[in-house]
Amino acid sequence: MNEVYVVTIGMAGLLAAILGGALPASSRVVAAVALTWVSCGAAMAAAVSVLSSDHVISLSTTAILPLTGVTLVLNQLGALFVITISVVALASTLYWLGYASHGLATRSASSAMPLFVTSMLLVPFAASVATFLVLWEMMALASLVLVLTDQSRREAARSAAQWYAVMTHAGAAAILLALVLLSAHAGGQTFADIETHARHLSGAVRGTVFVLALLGFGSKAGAVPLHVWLPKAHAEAPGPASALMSGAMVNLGIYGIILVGNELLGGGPVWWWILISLFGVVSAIYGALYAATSSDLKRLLAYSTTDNMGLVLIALGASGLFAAVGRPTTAAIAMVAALLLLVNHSVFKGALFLAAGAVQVATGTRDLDRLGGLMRRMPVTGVVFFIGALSVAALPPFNGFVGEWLLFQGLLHGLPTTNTSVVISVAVAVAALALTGGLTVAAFVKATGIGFLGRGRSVEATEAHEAAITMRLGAAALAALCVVLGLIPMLVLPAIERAAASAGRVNATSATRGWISLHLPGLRGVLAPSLLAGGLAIAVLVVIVLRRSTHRRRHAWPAINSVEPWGSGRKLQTARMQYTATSFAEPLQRVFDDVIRPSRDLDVSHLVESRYYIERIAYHTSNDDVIERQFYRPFIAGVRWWGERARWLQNGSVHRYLAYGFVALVIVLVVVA
Amino acid sequence: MSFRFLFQTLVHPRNVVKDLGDAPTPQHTTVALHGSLQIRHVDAGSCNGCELEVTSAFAPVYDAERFGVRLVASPRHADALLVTGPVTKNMAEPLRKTLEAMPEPRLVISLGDCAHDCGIFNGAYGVEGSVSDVVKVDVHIAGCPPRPEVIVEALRGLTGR
Amino acid sequence: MSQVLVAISQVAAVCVGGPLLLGLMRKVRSRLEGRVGAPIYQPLLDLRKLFAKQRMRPRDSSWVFGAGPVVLVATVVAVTAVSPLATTNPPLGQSSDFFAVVFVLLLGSVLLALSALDTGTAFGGMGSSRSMTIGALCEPALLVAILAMAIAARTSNLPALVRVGLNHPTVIASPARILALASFLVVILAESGRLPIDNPSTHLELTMIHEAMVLEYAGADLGLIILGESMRLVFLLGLFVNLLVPWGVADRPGALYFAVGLLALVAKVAVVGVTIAVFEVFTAKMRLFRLPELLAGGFVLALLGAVTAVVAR
Amino acid sequence: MNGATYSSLLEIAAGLVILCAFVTLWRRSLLAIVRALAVQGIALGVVALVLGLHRRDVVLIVVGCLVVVAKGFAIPTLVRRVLANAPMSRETSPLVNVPSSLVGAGALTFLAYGTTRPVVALVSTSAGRLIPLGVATLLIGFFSMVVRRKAVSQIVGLLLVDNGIALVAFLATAGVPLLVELGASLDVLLVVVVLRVLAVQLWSKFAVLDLDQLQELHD
Repeated sequence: MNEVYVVTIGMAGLLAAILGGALPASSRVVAAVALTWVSCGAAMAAAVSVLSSDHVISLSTTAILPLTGVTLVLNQLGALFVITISVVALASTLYWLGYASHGLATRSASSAMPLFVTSMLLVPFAASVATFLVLWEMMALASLVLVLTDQSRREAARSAAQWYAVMTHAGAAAILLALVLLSAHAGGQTFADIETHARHLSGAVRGTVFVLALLGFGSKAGAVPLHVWLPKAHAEAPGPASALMSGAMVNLGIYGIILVGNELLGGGPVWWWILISLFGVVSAIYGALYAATSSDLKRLLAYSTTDNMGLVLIALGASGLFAAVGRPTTAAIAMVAALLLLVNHSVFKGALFLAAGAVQVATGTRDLDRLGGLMRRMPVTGVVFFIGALSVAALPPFNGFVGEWLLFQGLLHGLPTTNTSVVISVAVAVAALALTGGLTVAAFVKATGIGFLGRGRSVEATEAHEAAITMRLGAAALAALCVVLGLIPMLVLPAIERAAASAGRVNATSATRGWISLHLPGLRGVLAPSLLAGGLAIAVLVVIVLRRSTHRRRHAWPAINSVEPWGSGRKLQTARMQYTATSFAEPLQRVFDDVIRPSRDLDVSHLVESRYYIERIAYHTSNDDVIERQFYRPFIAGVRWWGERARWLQNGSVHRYLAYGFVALVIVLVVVA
Repeated sequence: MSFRFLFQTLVHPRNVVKDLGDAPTPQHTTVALHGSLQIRHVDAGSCNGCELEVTSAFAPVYDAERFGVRLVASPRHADALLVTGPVTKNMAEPLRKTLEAMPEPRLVISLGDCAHDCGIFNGAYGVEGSVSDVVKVDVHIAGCPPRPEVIVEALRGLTGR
Repeated sequence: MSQVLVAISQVAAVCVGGPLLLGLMRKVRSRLEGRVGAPIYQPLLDLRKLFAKQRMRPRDSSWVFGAGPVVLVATVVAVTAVSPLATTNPPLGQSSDFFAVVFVLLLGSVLLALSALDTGTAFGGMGSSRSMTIGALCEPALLVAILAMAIAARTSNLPALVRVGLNHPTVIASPARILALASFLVVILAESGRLPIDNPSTHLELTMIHEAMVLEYAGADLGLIILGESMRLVFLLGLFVNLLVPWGVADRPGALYFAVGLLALVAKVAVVGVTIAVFEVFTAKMRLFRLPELLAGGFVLALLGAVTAVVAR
Repeated sequence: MNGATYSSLLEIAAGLVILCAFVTLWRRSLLAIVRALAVQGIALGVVALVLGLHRRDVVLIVVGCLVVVAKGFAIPTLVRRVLANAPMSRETSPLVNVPSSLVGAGALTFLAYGTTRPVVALVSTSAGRLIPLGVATLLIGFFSMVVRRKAVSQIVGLLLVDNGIALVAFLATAGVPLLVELGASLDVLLVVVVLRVLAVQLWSKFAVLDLDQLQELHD
């Protein structure tokens, strides 16, 4: 049975990629999507069978990769990731059917998309260093092709792809180094070998491996300061691809950290987890801050991904810290919270990116300052975005809330310990969490309110049309899942607990209990999301009925009058007078001026006749990523300077090249001698 | 500020014209206001004499608020539109818009002689006409400017208190 | 059955008490300004009239505009039903969690901010932006304050937090609780748009925060918003007083205890309300960009509370 | 005085000390800052008094009374006199803005908490657990001397440091010897007097009390 699953996933994916590249334009997307679905279905079946039983799927063959062979094992942790990825992939590929006509039906895209999905599905299966690295690289390359889809139309896409390529390969190099170091010291390249030997390694080796892996995987997960590629690539990738990248691929960054930190190395000293928490704190605040001040819809979503991964890292770090100081119950809760946050994030961020993609297709812009009024023009997309926004803002009764509640409970019950460093880092984490929460709410009120409500700020927005039916279906499916998981998180909690137990070596299988209300055994904390939502629904109904009943039929006027908005009686009132995303974020931006350091240009030109009359005022403000500006750009400039210096080495003269070879040979000989 | 003063003002308000007589019989019975009247004030071109008296009617001495009358910031929140002055050409359109922006049931109160017949501004080049030329007036409060007692009296006639 | 009655009577009390508290605070204010002032029940009269009036909506608004007021009231009603206001044993008391309550209330604020943006006017956007800014800065203070109290009580369950105060008065006198509650009070004032954060009786649009968001509402919608906001104020103040001076709240079943608890709640909230009103008369509104100082202060108070909670254990 | 009352009184008084330290960073009006300082002095005295009553230590009670008089009333009055000469008694533009310095002070509190952990473990009385608050007060005092511009703020910072040291001393041991505490307080008093004289001189010469502007004397 094991072989059937794995072979189906791989073969269907491969076939989809081939057909996507070979078939004519009319049928290639449909064929690719259908086969990708087969692949996803098989993956889900495999994952469900692993999660519902105690044994793992394992398979190894030497037929595919020369020298090392392929080793595939799916444990409970991997299974959780596989399910999450396939859910997002199913929705995104369905959406792709409708999106394809907007520039995503090219041979390269139709071939890369199934390849991307399949490699993501298979990464959690990988159980040897070589297999893992090959699949990881496949995933990176396929997604790179997808980011490049729009490059002919937009310069920004090319630059984003460049950043992505460099960062992802730097990350891959770190991962490669970490895994190779590990396998060299452990004396075996399958994960099972490593796992048995890793605990006997010296602290220095383990620490080095951990830090390298954290850097490599952290960059994939968008942890600050390795995040710079993420807001570019996720924003520039076409709709379904950015949903897959933000909803599924970043998960694998976290998977990698758990894989190396918890599974392969089997946990570690306190400083590891403090480091993770620190990454998390910085990412969460930084991401939330930029999401709150960004006025590009998809860039905002991408920064929010960084923010959410920060929360996951905080939860992971807290779990490790609690485990290290001997508090298994809270460690388990924090681990479950981390995975729940991750799963929820995939669902709502997938929905949000799909909705944003639909907006981009309908209006041709992602600039919030040019959008508005889309809730009426694109009702389904609008509602999807609305639900996604409330979910990411962690508002009940949507799914984001449950994860944050669990995390708060874990931190609250874990906080009073005697270990000072734990107390301090957890307290800092709580403060960061709280700050992030408020900023995220502001960011998504802005995105929803400016983008979808009010009146359209440009012709494109006022003439937008609802997306194709498959696009709506794909996005709506994920939005529906947001609601379902918000009301009944117990649907996934058992699976998550099993995964957490397999990952964290903690007894997480009974971290939470209950069907209608969520109990934390051993601790006093209960949450009843469905009852809460039920009460809310009843209250809403009662209020609506009351409001309706106030209108008497004898009244000579209609119950509700649709009028021009009140503009203090002024004669001209246009949509441009509304607040824009930039103005909405201005107060927050001003509060955090010292952190973001936006650049502002105010250019006033006076009339020639008199300085007291102004001819034109130009105000320009931009808040590009401060880390990119302060660290990466100077670094790149430095590298470029050295590059320029090094050019004289290479002037095309054959003699000079031969001379280099000769000098090198001599040096080698001297060294050897 | 002493606590004694604080207590005294809390219990016995001073400076107030206490007795403004019994509540007059309601003048306008078509609208059920139930003792609550929110007013949006529009100055359609007044000399500001009426504004002074309106301010005075809501200030401590006359305190129209104790009869359930309040000035509000948006016509959406208002039951009555209080217009002062002759309607100038520039204010005619905003006045209409303000009335349109009010929810039913709504009233228009014109205040002061100018609002009624343009007063000394009658026939001036910038004047469009009296308030009733622009919107339908329900209640008129006469005077140039009307005394605060008269204003309060008229408003009490509307709230019925 | 009795639990349903408890829920209904708590909601009814807050529903009537909200407007009355508003009237009381206005009365105190007028008296201190040397006026007689409207009767305390005036807001109830206003509401009765508003509910009989026509509703209005801007031409280009969507369903969100109509949903805002409804959700605002519904969220307050939902949390009022399950919170320990008059009794420490409210319905679903097990799952009446402080974090959950705060996030449900936040849902109401968010919907209101969204519906203000839905009006398509400059003022709506301005109010929404400002209130979201303040909300974003309040949130850290609020959550850390809750955490500080929850650490000391070892749970974030609301009835348990109140009961801890009843059973161990020293918990209330601990710096953790006091600091956290001080921070909570700052947040309450900020979230319900009172001075010195926001002036609820301003007529000048450019100085508005909360009022700017509701400029577009008329009739029953406006009534719902006024009702919801005042209910939220009473609810939050009720929580505040029960965490500060829990005495009087019904700690055992029985209609008599419940009635006493309700009376005690009314008295306590009234005292706090009058105090706030007196304070407001002598305070000027802060500049918008000075607010971060106040809220950062609130945050630091809460953080200190959390630190002392951990230190004291 | 039973155990619970004792420890909660102690906690409140110590909490008040650090709270006042925060208030000095929070408020801009120098008068309000000095008022906070006075409250802090009284709270510090109360800490000593409570400890003294609890341990039935007459010397400590005397010290407590002296602290209340000196730090709650004498020193603040002197500082207020300095202010009486300065018309603009507001800390208008500190080097670090108010929200950031508040958050910074919060971080310093954490730092104090972290670094004093071994000491706390050593003392192991209910008073000893509050030592971090004293250290935090000290750090905040230093911090406020660094980021504030006005001469009075600098004095306040110094006094905060002194109060922090005193709090730690009270909490950590059975009480500082009377002489030491008096000596320290006298030192501070002396400094205040000197600064006051200096401030008066400054004011009469340059009509500013802003230390940054003293740099110009350098040229």
